[in-house]
Amino acid sequence: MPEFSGILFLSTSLLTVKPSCMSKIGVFICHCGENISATVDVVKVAEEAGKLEGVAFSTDYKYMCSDPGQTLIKQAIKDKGLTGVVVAACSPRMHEPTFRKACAEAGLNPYMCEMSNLREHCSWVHDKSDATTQKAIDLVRTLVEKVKHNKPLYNIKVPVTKTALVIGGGIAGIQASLDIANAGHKVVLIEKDPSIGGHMSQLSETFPTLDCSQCILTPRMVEVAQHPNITLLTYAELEKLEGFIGNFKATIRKKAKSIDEKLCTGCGLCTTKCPTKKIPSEFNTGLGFRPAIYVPFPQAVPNKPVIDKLNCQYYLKGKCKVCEKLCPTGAIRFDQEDELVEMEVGAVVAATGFNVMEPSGFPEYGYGKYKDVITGLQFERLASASGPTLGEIRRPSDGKIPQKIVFIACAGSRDPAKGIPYCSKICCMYTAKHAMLYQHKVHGGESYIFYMDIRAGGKNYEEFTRRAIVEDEVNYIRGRVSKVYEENGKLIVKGVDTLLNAKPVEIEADMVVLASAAIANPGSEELAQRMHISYDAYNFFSEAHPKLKPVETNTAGIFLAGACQAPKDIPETVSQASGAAAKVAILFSQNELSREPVVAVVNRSPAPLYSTCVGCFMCATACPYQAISEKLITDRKGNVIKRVAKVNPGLCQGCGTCVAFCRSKSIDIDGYSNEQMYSEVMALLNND
Amino acid sequence: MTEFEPKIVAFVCNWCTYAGADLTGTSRIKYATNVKIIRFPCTGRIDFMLLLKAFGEGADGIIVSGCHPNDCHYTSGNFHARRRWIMFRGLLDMLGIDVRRIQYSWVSAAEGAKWADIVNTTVNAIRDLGPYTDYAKVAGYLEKEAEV
Amino acid sequence: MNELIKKAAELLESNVVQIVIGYGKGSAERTRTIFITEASGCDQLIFDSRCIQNLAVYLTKAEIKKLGKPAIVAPVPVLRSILQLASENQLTEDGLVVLGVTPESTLIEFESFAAIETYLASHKIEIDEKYQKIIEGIKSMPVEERFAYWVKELEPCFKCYACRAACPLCYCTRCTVENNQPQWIKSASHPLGNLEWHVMRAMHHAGRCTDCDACYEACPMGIPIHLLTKSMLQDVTENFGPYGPSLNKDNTLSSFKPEDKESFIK
Amino acid sequence: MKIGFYPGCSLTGSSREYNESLFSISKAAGIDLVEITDWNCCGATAAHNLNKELSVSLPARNLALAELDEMEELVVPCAACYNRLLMTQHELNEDEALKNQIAQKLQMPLKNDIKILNVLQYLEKYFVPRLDELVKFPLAYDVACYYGCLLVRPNKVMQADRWEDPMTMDAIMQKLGANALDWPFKTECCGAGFSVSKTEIVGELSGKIVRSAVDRGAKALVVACPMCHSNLDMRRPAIESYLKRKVDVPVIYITQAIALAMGLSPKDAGIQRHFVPVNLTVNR
Repeated sequence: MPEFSGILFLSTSLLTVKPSCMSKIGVFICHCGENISATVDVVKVAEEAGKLEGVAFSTDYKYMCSDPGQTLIKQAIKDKGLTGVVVAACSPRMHEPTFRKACAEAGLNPYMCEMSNLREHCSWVHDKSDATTQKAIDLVRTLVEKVKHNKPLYNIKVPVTKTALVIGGGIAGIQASLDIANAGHKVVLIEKDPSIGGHMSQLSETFPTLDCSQCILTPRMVEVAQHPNITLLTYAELEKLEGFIGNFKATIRKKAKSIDEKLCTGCGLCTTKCPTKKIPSEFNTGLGFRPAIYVPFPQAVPNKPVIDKLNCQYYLKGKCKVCEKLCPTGAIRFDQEDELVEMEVGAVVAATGFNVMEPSGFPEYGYGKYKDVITGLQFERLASASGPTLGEIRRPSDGKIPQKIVFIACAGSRDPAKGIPYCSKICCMYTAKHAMLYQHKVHGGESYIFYMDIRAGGKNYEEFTRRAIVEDEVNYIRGRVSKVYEENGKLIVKGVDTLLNAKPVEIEADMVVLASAAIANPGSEELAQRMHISYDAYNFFSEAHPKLKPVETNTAGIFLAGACQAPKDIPETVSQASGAAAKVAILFSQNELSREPVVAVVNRSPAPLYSTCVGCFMCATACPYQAISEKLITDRKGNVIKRVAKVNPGLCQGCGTCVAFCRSKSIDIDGYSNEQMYSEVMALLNND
Repeated sequence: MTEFEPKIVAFVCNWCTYAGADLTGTSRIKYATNVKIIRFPCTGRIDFMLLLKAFGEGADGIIVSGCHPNDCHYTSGNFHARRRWIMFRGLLDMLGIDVRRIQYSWVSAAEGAKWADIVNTTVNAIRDLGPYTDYAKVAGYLEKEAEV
Repeated sequence: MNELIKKAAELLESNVVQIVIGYGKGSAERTRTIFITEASGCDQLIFDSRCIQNLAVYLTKAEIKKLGKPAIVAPVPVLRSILQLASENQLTEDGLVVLGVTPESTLIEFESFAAIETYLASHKIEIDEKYQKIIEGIKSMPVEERFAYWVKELEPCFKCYACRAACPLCYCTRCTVENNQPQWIKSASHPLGNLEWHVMRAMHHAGRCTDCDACYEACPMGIPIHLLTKSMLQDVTENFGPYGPSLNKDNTLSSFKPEDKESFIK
Repeated sequence: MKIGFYPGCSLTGSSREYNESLFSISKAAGIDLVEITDWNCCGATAAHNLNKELSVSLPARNLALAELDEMEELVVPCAACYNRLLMTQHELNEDEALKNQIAQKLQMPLKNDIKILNVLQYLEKYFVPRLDELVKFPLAYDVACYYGCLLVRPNKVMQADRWEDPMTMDAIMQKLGANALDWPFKTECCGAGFSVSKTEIVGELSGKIVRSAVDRGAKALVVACPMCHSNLDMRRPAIESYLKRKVDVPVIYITQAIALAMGLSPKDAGIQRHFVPVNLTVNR
């Protein structure tokens, strides 16, 4: 990890003594048109401010933020040789950057400028009175005293490693990787499964166009594999992530595939001869089987097998090795072990996707008990031309074509009793699609959809569901299903039709499909903790701002793409992935990053003390960013003299929790230092 | 004799309460002039010693306010602050320093009206309690004033 | 007792440690701290109920550290301090030999800090009923009366800082009272300065204090400052659950739980 | 061992056999059930439809009396009584002010922390661990365990094991040697209070329950609620007229099943009190 000793030294400079008699502060009172001057006697405030010790110049003006206003400030800085500036105007949250920039342009360090909030916190909330003017004077005095203790600060420069780590090889990760790679940057894409493709590769057709999912996806998968800027690591997971924006160090666990990938040609002979054949296929959601040495699906990328150690005869019993004997290139490696690879990356895109709720939490629907009650994802496999039935809709129990099928929307979703109060967003659309596909494939079949609401917001979505109802004659029943049970080989679906007199309905179905809720991937909580990003109550990753920062996380340099943030459909996932990629490209467009220098600093002093820090490291426990670590102070021979805390300015976000916690006041924070805050309190209360 | 006007300092975090107080302004909701705000990056930054100094310098009341639990811009500064306040409040109470004079609150950036309400109720409460003469005596203010 | 003397002598003789910190005979009936550097001096060691000084305070003192690796005679209060100091990174396992003594004066050797933690699990901090009553009494006074009580109690304080010097957990190289940029606490023994000093001292011990009473024992004016830390100890237990020093670094104030409860935040 | 006991009206009237069998098995297991002194109506369905305050005051009085009797646990066999008592305890614990107000009304202290057990919880705690020793004559036939609604809903308060497909009674029946059938009507509505006003609805709803059990080969329906029992047993004529066939499957209380398996006399279990005769041959 890069060291920032140079910066540390600058900001820990011990030359803090700055007698106020040497200060030359300029105070600029803004009328804000009449916004301030209507209730505050701005002339009097300027006059009183002018009397304060250390104030060299004080004036008022109609619009300080206007060009002439800013020129007034710049001119005063130059003419009077101001060492600090207080602009008393609106909220600093509004115009602090404006005035700091103006100061910088006039040659004054921007961090020597502070704002006093006379508008939002004074003129707008009080009536015109002496008390209001007095409060304004108090507020200005407080900031004048603060500025006296300000010191020049310099934005922190952080180098950028221009390689992105993309976690997850579904459509989100694929899109993000391709976009970043096409912008000319290196990408490492890791995927926990043996192939990229994710859930999209399992889908039959996609709404609202009914084009084949694999047909549009596989070219992109191949593009990823062949892209010169992308390093693809499948069967790999993130083990550890350290560091900070531009400078992460990622440790990747490459799980043992038991195959030498360089030698393997992907001929597939091993997979056809493996004696263990009856392992439920993950790709086919348990509706088909795969051998112990397997490629998850024919179009897999990379198209090379892995050995499933938990099911392989050799790993289980020490005997077999059929694949090894047969392999024409001798690529089987039973002794292969997991490998940990460390790499430096500048940005991370989390694109780990989602999962569907195992509807075992629904004894009333009989999933797991009745074979012909399946999930939507299983239906996708049944409807897929590459699926276990080659695209024919057949019952898992007896292979018969169901003549009557019931779809239950919101199986889990929007149901606080099942722990999922949110809407899974994709189910309305895919259920309509399922019913349509069924109607297209089973002529004369009857389909029913029990729904709560039809949520078809999206381009051509409403038209799509209408088509299902009008053209394909899918029966939509607005109501919930209370129970599914088997009687005489039929699945009896008991529900209610809440329209038309709220009648109870019973349907004798041949098959039931549950639109089971989209949930966070298992392990996403741990992954979030490993990356130090926050996650919500349902373990979906949290964006930095629900509206204005939907692809950023609260940890700078880590971005989100796809359903790991919340359930979403393909177009939305792809948009977000491209958004995340754009964010990464913006980050990588610079060689160095510049950050506000509001960071904590542990003091240093001359030998023999070196620092007043006694190294209790309680600040390190309190720090929300793991920004505090141990620093050993050594003599010339390398003997440790003292162990003290050290703040990594790249990680520190400037909350100051450590400062308030430090008993010996050995940590301070630039911009809100002990001296600054102390003098503010003193000044605010001493108005006589 | 004029009515007692309490001096009240508000220690607030930049991201929630300061922004909430900005919203009070933008919404033109009126409140008493007695409360003056000092901006901190986070409630986690608010040193208990500063509260003590405020009383020492003649404050009659104090408001401490930040982001609601789970809303902290820095994820956990307010949680740390809450523990610190729990302990500090207990200690002050043991010492007979009037804890009614410190109002703690969570005010988000969207709660402009709540901020006005906190200010007004606190000002009224402190007005009812009267000037903090007990503390001023210890701080030596009364003698100073007598000398003048 | 012989056991302790024998073990201490052995440690010095074999040069495993260079100094033994223990209790010896003081003037009149009192005991005092003794520092032994020669095996032959070990027979001065005593241990009985009069031995109440918290010897752990010496472990972080530069003057003692200079003398080499110490062995320390450690009854329960000292063990608590050692554990707390260890959790605050002030002690290392290989930098110290702990000669534990039970209330029955038998020697227990501790292989590790973890072993001390296990031992202390059955010696939880409990505030004397006598003190509980006093604290309750103070807390039941009207607020003005309580304030007056403390102002009066703190009045004799002349800031000798004996309380700080006696406390094993006051190991900072520069105390905040010595900080003059800004001058957090006025150095004169003015009533406000006294109050501020004692508030700060107590707050800095929140969730750390192991209730050894060394501060009170050291105070030449007999100010009951230990009541403040005891009251806070009660607060910790009440608000955050059972408390005792532990190797777990989650100190009361440097850690939190999202579900922490309070009743005073609007 | 002494445990508190709240009978409620049914156990002293229409479901006396529930009471008799519960006391018989408890006595045989050495457990002394002590009735709350001066207990009153739980409010049943009437109170909480009409008067909120009354609907909590009535159960609260029973809880306060149980506290005065120094009971730590309280067995409430009637599912409706259990539901009312537990709901009240929950509501008062959620609302401190209401609790104080009710306690004041009752002029009795109310800690409101007594552990309320329904019959299944009681059996699980005190019988299940000892069933191997207590069961003398295993019941070797297929049964359908019917839970109804009151023991499982609202789930947030009742905390039943799996409220859509509860298993506690099934597990007990398995332990008694019976084969508890997997059937879909465990928690379907029996018609409840329509028993009196609209018997034909009970005929239909309970009819479907009985039919499902019989069609799956059940030799008995097992219940733990007097309301369920009366609908499935006493309303058999209505059921038969809905099903248009004769159905003679008996309905027994879980406590009766245990009594039979323990080898207690059928009279002690109150078997003779049913409308649909019980002719279960125990493997003697």
